[in-house]
Amino acid sequence: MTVVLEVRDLQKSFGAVVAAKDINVTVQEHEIIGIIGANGAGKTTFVNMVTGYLKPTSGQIEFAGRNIRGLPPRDITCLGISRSFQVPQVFASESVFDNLLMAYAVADQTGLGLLSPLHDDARAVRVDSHLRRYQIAEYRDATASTLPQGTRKLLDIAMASVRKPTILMLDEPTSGISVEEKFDLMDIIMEALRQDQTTVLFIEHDMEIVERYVSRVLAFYQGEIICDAPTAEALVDPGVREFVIGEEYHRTRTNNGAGADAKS
Amino acid sequence: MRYVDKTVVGLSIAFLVLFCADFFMAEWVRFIGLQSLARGAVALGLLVLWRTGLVSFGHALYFGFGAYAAAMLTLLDYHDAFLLVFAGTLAAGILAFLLGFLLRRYRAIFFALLNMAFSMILYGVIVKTEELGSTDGFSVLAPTFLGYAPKGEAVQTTLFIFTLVFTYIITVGVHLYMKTTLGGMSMAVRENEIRLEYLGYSAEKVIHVKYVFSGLVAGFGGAIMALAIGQVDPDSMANWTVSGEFVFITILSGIGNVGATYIGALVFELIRTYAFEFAPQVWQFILGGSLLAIIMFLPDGIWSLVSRLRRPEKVKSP
Amino acid sequence: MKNVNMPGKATLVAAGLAAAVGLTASVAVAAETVVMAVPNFLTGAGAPAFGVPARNGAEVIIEAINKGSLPAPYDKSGKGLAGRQIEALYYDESGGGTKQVAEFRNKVQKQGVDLFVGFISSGTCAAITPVAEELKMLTIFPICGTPRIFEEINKTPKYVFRTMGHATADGVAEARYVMANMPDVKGYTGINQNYAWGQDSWRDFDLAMKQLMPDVPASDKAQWPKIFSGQYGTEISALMLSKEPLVHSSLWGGDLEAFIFQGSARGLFRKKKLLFSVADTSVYRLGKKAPAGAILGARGPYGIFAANVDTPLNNWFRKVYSDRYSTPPVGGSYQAAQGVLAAKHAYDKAAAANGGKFPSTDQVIAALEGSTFQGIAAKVHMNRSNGHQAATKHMIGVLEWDKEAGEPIMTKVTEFGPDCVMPPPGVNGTEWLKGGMKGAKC
Amino acid sequence: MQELIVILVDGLVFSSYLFMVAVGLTVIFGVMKILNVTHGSFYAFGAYMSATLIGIYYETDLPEFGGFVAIFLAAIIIGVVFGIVLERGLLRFLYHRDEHIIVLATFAMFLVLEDVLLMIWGTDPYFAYQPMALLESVDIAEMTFATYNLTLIALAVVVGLGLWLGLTQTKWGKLLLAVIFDREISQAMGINVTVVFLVTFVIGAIMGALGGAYIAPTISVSPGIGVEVIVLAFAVVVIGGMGSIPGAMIGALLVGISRAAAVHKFPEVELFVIYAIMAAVLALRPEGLFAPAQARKI
Repeated sequence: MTVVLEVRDLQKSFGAVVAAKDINVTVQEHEIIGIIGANGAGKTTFVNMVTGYLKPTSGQIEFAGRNIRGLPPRDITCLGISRSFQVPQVFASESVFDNLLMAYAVADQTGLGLLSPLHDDARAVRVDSHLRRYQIAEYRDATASTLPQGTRKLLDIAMASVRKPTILMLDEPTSGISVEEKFDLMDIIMEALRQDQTTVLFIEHDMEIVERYVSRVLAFYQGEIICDAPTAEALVDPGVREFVIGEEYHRTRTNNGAGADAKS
Repeated sequence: MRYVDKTVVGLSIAFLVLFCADFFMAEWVRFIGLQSLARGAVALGLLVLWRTGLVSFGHALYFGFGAYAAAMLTLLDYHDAFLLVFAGTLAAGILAFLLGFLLRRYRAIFFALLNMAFSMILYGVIVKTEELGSTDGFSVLAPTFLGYAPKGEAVQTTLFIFTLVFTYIITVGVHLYMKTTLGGMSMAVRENEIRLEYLGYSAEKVIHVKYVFSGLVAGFGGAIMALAIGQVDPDSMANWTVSGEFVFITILSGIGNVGATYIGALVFELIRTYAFEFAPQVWQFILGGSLLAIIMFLPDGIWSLVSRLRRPEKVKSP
Repeated sequence: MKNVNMPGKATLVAAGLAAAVGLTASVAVAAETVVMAVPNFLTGAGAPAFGVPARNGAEVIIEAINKGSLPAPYDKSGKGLAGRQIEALYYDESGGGTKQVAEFRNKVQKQGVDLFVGFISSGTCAAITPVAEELKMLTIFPICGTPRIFEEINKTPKYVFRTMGHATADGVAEARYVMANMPDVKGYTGINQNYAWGQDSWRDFDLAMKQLMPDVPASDKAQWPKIFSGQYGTEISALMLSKEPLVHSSLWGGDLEAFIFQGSARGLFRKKKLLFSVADTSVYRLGKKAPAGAILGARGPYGIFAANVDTPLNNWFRKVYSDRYSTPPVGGSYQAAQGVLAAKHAYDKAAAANGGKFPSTDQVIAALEGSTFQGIAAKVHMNRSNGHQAATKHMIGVLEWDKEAGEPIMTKVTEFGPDCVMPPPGVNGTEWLKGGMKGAKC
Repeated sequence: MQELIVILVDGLVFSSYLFMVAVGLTVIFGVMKILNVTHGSFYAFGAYMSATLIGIYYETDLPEFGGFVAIFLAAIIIGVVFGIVLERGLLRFLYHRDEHIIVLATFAMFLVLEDVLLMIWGTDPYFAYQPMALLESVDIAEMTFATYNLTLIALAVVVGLGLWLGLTQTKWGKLLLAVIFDREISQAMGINVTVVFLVTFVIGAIMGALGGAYIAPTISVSPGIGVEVIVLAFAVVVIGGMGSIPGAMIGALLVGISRAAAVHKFPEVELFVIYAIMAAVLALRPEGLFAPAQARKI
């Protein structure tokens, strides 16, 4: 097993507010990691820092042995860390097909290659197979803004995975999804990613999802990681039970949908 | 491509029609046509920016810069149209490239206004330069074309062909460019920069490219205008109201098709000419009124008329 | 962006063309009239000061010509231009040189204009000159000031005439007046709008002063307010702090009036001697508020300077104009009227030479070149630039308020002959100034 | 020393002028995110109306200071009439369109109103110097200043503070801030955004008209005065930070003082001062005075 991501003493503060402190994480290849914690615990801040959306106040982020701290998102993406978003980031007024076509084109081309046609048949074929892999082929020609929440989430993740990234970070893939659909959704995602042996870190509130898909858990509380352990251990950890699962578990059961909508 | 590109065909036919028309057109019609081509070229640049989600209220900066660059060469006794227009275009392009590093950081109204600020600085510089005739500007002698020095009406006739050829090349070029990955990124920037960044490309780079292009064509339009009018002056080439006219034409034309910008420019010229002829006291009233009417009743510009002709369902708005 | 089908595009392009080409049909030249285009500022800041007075001045003369009711010396020459009625097209000069060139072409090629009498701004004239020559269109500039028209833009004009002295004459006349009336002035500064006319006016006055009064220093802090800015508080402070007692200004129209209101409220005109080169445009309007004691010019023997010229033509013009527009004619009115009279004079003279038949444009041009004709209040000598540039006498005086008459009047007026203020034929104005105004006959 | 004081006073007067010219624009942009070119028309119509009313007023032999009432009356009449007509008759149909389309619509409206102005008042200028003459002059550092111009400073301060307090301290102001913060949410919270917009636009229009109305006595009210103030107002608002009233004040001071210094020290550069500052501020502080749209929550 080789280390792909190593985060050391990561700090982030907005003025007086400390959003993250003493974050130390080591991620092995092909791991599936769940990130849990109450709202504002620092989960998204962590993802944002690793993917370059936020610049850490201090600390190290090493990816494949290279320090990527402070690089802009596009460079980190090119290096092999992609992400999806709690609020799906898609080209809203374009068709699902065109969304992915653009994703592939950007992934394929650099330099003068950018001046080759956006639409070519080979690429179209790959787009369509990608659509099938994420089981959204039926929406191929629908405008992104009209998609149901679940499908839009899938499209968002599909676009993120186009580059076959080494690491894929998913920010609450199931938020805003009704309890019934959650597992189908996660099955699709995980199956698709397994084919590329992608290392996955995803933020999740629903402990059942965590139990089912994740081998290891990072539990955040007030900007710190209070527990980093295999799932089984983590879920019985007193700290986690007190600060994370307690109300969280309850919350996801009852009003996950509403709660997430307010957030998105 | 599997199919023949209808827009290219359309542009080519329009090109041929106008090319032949040049020989029987009434002089004033040709003159209006010439101006429409020049202004249309500028609007084409704005169209590319618009598809990227940006509007500039200051492209008179590049229009005027191109015009003055070309005109100043004539003061140094260079008169070849190819040289002058090339110089004007290039000069504006370089300026756009430099300012682009700052401007690509802005969006929306801020982008629009920062452009205006720079255009007004150029305006001030020209007004302050008595050597260049300040607000009077100075006149530009009739150009030669690779040694051929036409006289009288032939000047306009030749210049029209000259302009027509280049605008045709530029327009087809833009149309094809729009179909490339880089061209397509206009959509990506307009729709969602964050996603584009996380797909691995810089939105600012995309904007910078488009911006330089818009500067180049604006400079081209300016240089052509300088030769067509035989005069450059800041008020009709670098003032903010001129930038307003370009946006006017862009909106008039709509985002639908690259060829539309020239039709938009023509319509603009005709409205202004007739308002001026029939209502000298209230031509601004008519100009403004027709612009309002377009905004209210033809939100996608006159091109949407064409689109409606062929398919009843409304075209997608930008 | 969708591919759009050909027919749609073709029809549209064709329609555009057809529309345009079709309009060529509208070129209608009525056989028995002379179509005279009369462009002046009808909108914008130029309108009240120059444009509208000029338009009105031209209108009064044109209608009298058509009626044949002009007094002497034009009373015997019958109705119209060489017997043909004038069909006048008044239109707006606003919008900058480019737009005016376009409009000029339209008027010529689309509306079949026979001659132009108009254009106020030097910028427009500079832009129009080459086109007028290219289109072989008789064009009379009654007003615009820049010497560059015949000194740089076209040294050998055929179709373009200017029927009043150019800006150089103003600067020279002003400087000569200062030399004669303020021999021991300690220095001079200026406030001129930051655009071509303002810059030229200051340069010419400055050059003339340096020749005539070499040891009188010019300020290095002459003021350059943005044109149409309307706010002069800071400039006025600066002027009041400056040590130079004389202030040269070519402000006109709204800017001038604003400057006068703001200046008199602060006693500027008690503290400094002002020299206004075109203030006549506002004196009647300002009435009592006009700064008495200021030195005034009107770019020649026009407006208020012609108030007491007792000739039938002038008395008639002042009366008709005042009755009709309820204000006395100002410089622009006189200058525009003079331009129309030039056409009248040229057409009639050419017709006479042509055995009474209506003359060709070339014959009209031949008749006007180098000729001398009677303006409203002064003789006009077309004896510069191959007979295309006029020279007239010039007048400078001091503005006072006449209590009895209840109107502004000119006092201490000095007249300068044409050859005293205008460079001799074939001499570039600026070089003439720099060279010490050789050959000036005063 | 004297020059320094004079520069300061001149600067303050011109800053106040700039502020009065710009504040209406910034109010409207702040709440409605509309860059309102017709602002120039408000200014011009305000000036003409004020000149007309003052003219009528001084025909009568009522007490002279009453002329000032005419000024504010003019501003209110123009502001209310144009504000309501334009917002209800034009803008409300455009709120869903791109912001630059709205800018262009107001530009078109401005062109139309320029000619309407001519139709109503003709091309001859109007004078209304009586109020300025009435207040005569005062001496500061052996320099005579027109008292009327100094009152402009007071007016600017009053208007500035008034708007700022009104915005931060009153219930209405808090509503506005809510709308500024998030149009949708405030709608959801039951704030009547339609009314808020109408009122804001009217206030902005009154401010624009007041600028013209109060300047009228110092100038010759003639065609073209509207177009001159537009770019000026844009520049000030942009320098200060769009939509911020303190910003407009800072911007006006920055430009006003620097311009005064330029006129006294290097008259040649007067023309550039404002745009140079504008470009410099934007170039050096892209996220500062001039904050771009914040990063979205992702």
